[in-house]
Amino acid sequence: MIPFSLETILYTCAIGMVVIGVFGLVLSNHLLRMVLALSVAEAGGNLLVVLAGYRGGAIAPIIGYAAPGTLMVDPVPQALVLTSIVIGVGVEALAVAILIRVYRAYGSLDLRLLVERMQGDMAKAAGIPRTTSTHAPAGERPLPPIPVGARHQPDAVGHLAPEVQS
Amino acid sequence: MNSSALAWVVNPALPIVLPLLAAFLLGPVTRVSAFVGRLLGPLTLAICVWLIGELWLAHGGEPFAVAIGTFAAPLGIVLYVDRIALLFAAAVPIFALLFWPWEVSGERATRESALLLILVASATGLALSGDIFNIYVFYELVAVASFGLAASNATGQAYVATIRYLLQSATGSLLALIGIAILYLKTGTLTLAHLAELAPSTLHDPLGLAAFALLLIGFGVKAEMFPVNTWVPEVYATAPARVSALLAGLVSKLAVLVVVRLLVLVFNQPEASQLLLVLGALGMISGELSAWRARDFSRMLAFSSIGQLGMVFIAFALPGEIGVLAGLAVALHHLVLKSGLFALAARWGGSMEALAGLGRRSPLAGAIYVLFALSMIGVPPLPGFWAKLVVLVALAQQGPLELAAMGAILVVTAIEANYLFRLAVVLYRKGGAAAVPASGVPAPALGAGLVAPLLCLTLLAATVAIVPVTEGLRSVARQTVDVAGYVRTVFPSAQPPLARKEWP
Amino acid sequence: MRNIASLVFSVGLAFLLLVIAAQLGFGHTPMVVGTDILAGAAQDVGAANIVTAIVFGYRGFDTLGEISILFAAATAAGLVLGHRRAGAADDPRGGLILGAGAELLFPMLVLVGIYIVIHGHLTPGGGFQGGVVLAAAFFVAVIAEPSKRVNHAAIQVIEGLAGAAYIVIGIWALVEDGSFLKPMLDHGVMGQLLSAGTMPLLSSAVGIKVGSELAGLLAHISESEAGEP
Amino acid sequence: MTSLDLLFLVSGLTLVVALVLGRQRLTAPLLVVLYGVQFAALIHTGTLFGDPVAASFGITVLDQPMHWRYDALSWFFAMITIGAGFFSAWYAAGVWQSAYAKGGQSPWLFHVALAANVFAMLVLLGSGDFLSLFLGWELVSWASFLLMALGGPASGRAALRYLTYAFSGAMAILGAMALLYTQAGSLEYAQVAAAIPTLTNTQVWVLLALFGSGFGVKMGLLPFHLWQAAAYAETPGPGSAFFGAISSRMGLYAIMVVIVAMMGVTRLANMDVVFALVSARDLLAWIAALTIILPTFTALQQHDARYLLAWHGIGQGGYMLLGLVTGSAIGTAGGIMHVFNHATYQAALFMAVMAVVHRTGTADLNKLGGLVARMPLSFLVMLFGIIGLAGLPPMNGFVSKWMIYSALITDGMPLLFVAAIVGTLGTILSVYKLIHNMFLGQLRIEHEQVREAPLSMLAPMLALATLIFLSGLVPGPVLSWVAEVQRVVGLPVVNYSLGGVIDPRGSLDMLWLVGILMAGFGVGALVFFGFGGKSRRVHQLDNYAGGHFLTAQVRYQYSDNFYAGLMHLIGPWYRGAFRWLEEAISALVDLLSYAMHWIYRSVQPLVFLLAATVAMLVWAGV
Amino acid sequence: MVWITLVIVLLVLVSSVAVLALDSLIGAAVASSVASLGVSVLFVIVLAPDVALTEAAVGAGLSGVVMALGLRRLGLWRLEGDRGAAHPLTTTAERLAAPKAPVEQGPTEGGNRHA
Repeated sequence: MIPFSLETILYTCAIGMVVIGVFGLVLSNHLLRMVLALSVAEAGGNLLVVLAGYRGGAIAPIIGYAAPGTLMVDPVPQALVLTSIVIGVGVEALAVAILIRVYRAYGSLDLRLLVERMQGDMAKAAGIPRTTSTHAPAGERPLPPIPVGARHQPDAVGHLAPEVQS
Repeated sequence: MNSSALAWVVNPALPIVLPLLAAFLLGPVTRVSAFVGRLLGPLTLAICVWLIGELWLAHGGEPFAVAIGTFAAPLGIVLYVDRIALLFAAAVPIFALLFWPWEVSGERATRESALLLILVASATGLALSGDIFNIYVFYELVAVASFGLAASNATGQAYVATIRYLLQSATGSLLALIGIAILYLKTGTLTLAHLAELAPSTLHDPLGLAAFALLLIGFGVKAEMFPVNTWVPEVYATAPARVSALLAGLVSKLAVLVVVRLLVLVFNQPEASQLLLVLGALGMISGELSAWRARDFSRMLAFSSIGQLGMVFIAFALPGEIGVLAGLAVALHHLVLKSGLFALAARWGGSMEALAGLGRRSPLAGAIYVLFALSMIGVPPLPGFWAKLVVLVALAQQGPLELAAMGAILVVTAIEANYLFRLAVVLYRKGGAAAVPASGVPAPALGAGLVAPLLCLTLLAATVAIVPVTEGLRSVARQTVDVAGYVRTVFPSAQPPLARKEWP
Repeated sequence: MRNIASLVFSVGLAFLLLVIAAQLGFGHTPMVVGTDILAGAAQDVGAANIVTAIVFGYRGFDTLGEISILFAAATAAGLVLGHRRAGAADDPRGGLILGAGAELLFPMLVLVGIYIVIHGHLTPGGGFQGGVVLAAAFFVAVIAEPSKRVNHAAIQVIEGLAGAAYIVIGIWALVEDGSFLKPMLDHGVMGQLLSAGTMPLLSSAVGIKVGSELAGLLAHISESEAGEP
Repeated sequence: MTSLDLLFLVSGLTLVVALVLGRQRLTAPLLVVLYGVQFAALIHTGTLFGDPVAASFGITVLDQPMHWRYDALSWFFAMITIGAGFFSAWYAAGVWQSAYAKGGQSPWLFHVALAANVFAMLVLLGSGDFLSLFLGWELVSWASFLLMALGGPASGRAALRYLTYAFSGAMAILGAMALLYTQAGSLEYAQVAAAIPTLTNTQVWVLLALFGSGFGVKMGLLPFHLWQAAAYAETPGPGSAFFGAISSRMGLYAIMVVIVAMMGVTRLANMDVVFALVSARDLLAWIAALTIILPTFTALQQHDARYLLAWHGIGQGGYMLLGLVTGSAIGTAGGIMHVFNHATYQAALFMAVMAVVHRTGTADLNKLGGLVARMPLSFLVMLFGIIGLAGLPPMNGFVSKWMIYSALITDGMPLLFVAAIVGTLGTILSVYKLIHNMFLGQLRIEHEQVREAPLSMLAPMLALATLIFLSGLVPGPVLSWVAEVQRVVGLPVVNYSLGGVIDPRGSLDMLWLVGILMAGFGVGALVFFGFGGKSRRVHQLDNYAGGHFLTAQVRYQYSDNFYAGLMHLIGPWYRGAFRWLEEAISALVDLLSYAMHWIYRSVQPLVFLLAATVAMLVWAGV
Repeated sequence: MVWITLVIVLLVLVSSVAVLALDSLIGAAVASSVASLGVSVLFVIVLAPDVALTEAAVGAGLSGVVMALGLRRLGLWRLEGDRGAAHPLTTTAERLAAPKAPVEQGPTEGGNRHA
């Protein structure tokens, strides 16, 4: 039985945020909303990491506020979370910057539409038909049907120069 | 390099921070003098190569650890230098020099160079760092730099591919962070050596495996591991070929190196290896089969690199020295090969049908492609054969699962041979359109033309000197699997520096 | 289909994470490294705020990577967004209240930011938080007066030099005492402003860098042409 | 510097010369001379009757030594290889290569490819352990690919198909090597041979299946034969003669080294399939028998002379394997000797066909006919060749086939004997179709001016024809080599005489046989020319029938749709006998790759990430 | 203490659900800012003042500003709901309510403009 304590609530909150964020990431079709969901999930993850260092009845890890020797919480996870928060915001800002260009290129942020357009453009840039890469094998089957017992094609001996004198 | 005046040069932190310094100063310096600004990056990379050489010479390849800021190992961050780390750390600046963006100019050049320098710094950090969270930070740094570089083609599809890559990578990193939190909650430390020490008592249980799974998902994104590698084909097809070369050749290998460190030091248990083996086999099969279907050169290369990395994972999943040896062989072979092939793709991007007759028009490129293809599918006496042989022999000595993986490797290689030489036959087909492939590929820079021949020469040199190469790799592998040596190097004192303290 | 699958998987993920958390045991985690840091931070670094001591002392290397990430993000954003075409539409300038608020807010925010930065080793806060506040200060002005341009050259130079300063301090320690980012200078009296050796320097370098980077980032986003393609 | 080094050196030198000087037209004769020098170097090794010779070089990678050595077996195959290379180069050296160049192709590439093939085969034949075996195997495969891909698009497709088959086979061999290494702890022939008796039958079955399919691909055994005919037939000019003569026999060499010598026929005979219906040896024997019958009857319905010969090449391989698996002295001797005989007449036949193609520009059996008066010498060569191919006296094919038949009968395998006879029946029918449609019957008006093949082509053809006849007349020398091979491989040694074999259960002396035959011919000739010699030579197009004058335009003698009734009879079951299997496999690959490709095109890949995470966590058992 | 925490946790969870559920992207952005503000309060509760300060400044302030700017740049700066941007969460609910909900003509009006 999980006790109804501060840690329980906080862990539930952190995990809930992570799961809600991931759920939004997976389910959403709108890129901006996916970015928002990502930031929510990251906040949950950070909370989880900070909780790793928390213990009841201690004080914040700052010397001078309480008598020396007072129990302090583990400062290391807090330092880690400082880093990861800043990382998160950096990635988020970069994502927004890219989103602006995506919107300017395709006029939409709907993932389904964008993937369609992107794959079409990739095929166009590569100079291959749009659909072949899924609906038809590349070139021939690995073992193309070969003229077993068929009449020989003219090109088979085309390179042999006929020397019929006249 | 024993003159005490310059003794401080022998420090693993320098090859990490110097590129960062150069990246920071690139903007201001370019404002002062554009010429110096253009030279700054390559110079820094050259200096990094020299520094890493000094690191090797100073200790003769023996492992040693350096604590940042004299904070002893478990408290602060420790850099661990051994042969495998130096091997990959040396590869980083060299390949960055090979794929330096010479052809770009102006503000773009400054920014791309800065991003590339940051990529170099963080990749070197991945190779050298001995602290799990520090590795996480460098991994994120690699990710952000690669986002910028992947989008640098400035086309719509490049942006879409990049944003999907970004979302996938960020989600993976979040899971990896949770994994690190689990590790810290169970052991209370972040130093790899300390984790290795505490692992047998604390981490060999379902929770430890869960942490490994989360970390694997996180680091697997860059390592092109099976379920999280869907970004690979679209990014490699839309990014500049030199960026694709770096991502496929270099960055993926460093992510693999991180996974290997974790597997060897911390999660040294059969279940973890099994997980890696299964994922690797799935990745290999899916990659090669999709590559058989791809119709343009760069996407074919992307899929085949997924397949090759699957084989790398299979190899590293094998226990003991032989596994690390096999994995190293395949990984280094793929590093050289895929970079060279992408260097060719700088010219050959686009539909394969458009490449008809290219082999007759430019014989050198055609010959290089054929040689790479031969080595890729493992034709003796090229190095690829030896790598594959080691993997197969190592697999054959294990249980039924490994035997199945061996069979998969054999079947998949036949398919690989089919699609690689289907292109070779096209290349040497008579006639063909004289037009260059119609794709947005910019003309290769003067440097790019030399890269493929250079790597081809490397391959041939390895073919000739196969015996010393294999012996060297074996010594590297032996050093890598020596967990006790790792711990001893980081904690010279006999007994563990810190006991596990429960909160009163 | 996708909805159902993702719903199922998300519920599964929630359940599994909860199980993991339950097995980890709430609040009874081992303090292996933390204890020693709490014990030794005062002597090792001499900062009252132990978190800052870790950020700039024990784990200064992570911090370096962190500011590099911000730098990389800013550079990448600049690379992606590129330069503003001449004559691209501006946003409507914020109203009178926002303008006046900006006039009023700017010096206060700058002061607060500087305070947070340089007191990082004593009180909660430090380079990042202060840097963010500084960036916000500059940015309020931009919001209030969108036609006002941020001087990117200056920002680039400032952030470059600030970042370089962090590394140079580290390398100086390396050359002097043979260890990168070793805290130099003497620790002084704990609790005073000028204590904890080089830490305030590192903190302010980070503060300036973060502030300028974020300002540049936001300016890039806000100056990019309006989204209507 | 042993004599083996010298052989490799000369062979490599040939390749280098072809590579560097090959663009000059005068280099071709030099190459022919160099092949002769290789032959001399091979003789100089003296490994046939002497002791094996090891090469002085060799490397050790990962504790696995690679070294090369020659013994009588290698000598026998190397002799055929160099001979085939010699005759092919000779044939190509003159008019053919200028015509080839006129066709827009590069003779240089042809000579390089030929020299590379010979070199690669010599390396393979010298293998002293499994690593060098695999190395040589791959070298041979890729050299053959090079020579096959030289032609037009058709040959490109055929070569790619060959490549897929050959590389799959190579992968099977590699897997077998890995398994073998785990059992024997080494890849040396000696250790492996010592370790194999300790293996369980199951393990040997697995090894047999992998090695057998790997080697069988190159040999063209069923069901791996589909690539061969097209690949060999589309190879330009004398290249197809070279391939038909020796290339696929490399598979036989490997089978002799690994399966016959190491596993041993008796071991195979003792390995029963479940319910002990057939043993592994019977399995091989029946595969060989099917390999004789099906391709031969497929050859029967070819319309292209080159395809017809190529299909026969597959069928004759079956005879060799059949002779080997009998395990008796005479049978194995017949199988091994058939390698030599087949090389001679197959090369001669291909050369004759190529001569006709050179003159008339087509190999289509429905567009030829009546060339006997135009190209009498080519006709003679083809006559000798088909007599040998059909296994009729007095040519050499008869000797080896007779030995195989007698072994089958005396060793109590009547069903296999019947199968072999059926195969020979098909052979006789189809070779008659070949020579009839090309040389006999009505001359085409457009071929009236056709002249005899140029001397540069005739000379090697005639030389080969002489060889066919002589080795049929006095098989003793060849049998002495075969006996040496048997001794090396560890088979019972055949007891031979100058004119044939001496066996209590029935000897064979070709000298007597040919003498009687010639006497019969002499009598017949005497009767024909002496008494009833009323014949008068008329022009070939000057024909009457029932008092009617037949103009050349009238096709009064049909050559196409040959054997219509027989085709109608056997048509349904040989058509694409195994193509169904191949199609199914490639369709499976297609389907799988479609599924895999779908993963990488999904709109929302994060679903996979989430699913994988959940799955892995569940698997971790939290 | 526990009850305060509980209230804040509920607030946080509700607002993070709102991030997915709200039609208006502005609303979603604001909701995410509120969520991270609540998280920063939770950080204070778990004795992490530095983290709390950072989360408040970065998570609530900065990322909110970034989002707002992004919305303006994207031309999505409008309060009424954006159907294309509407999260499947809500659209599924609507589909349950009214089967004829116009969900399936997927893309945003921007996409339509370019279709």
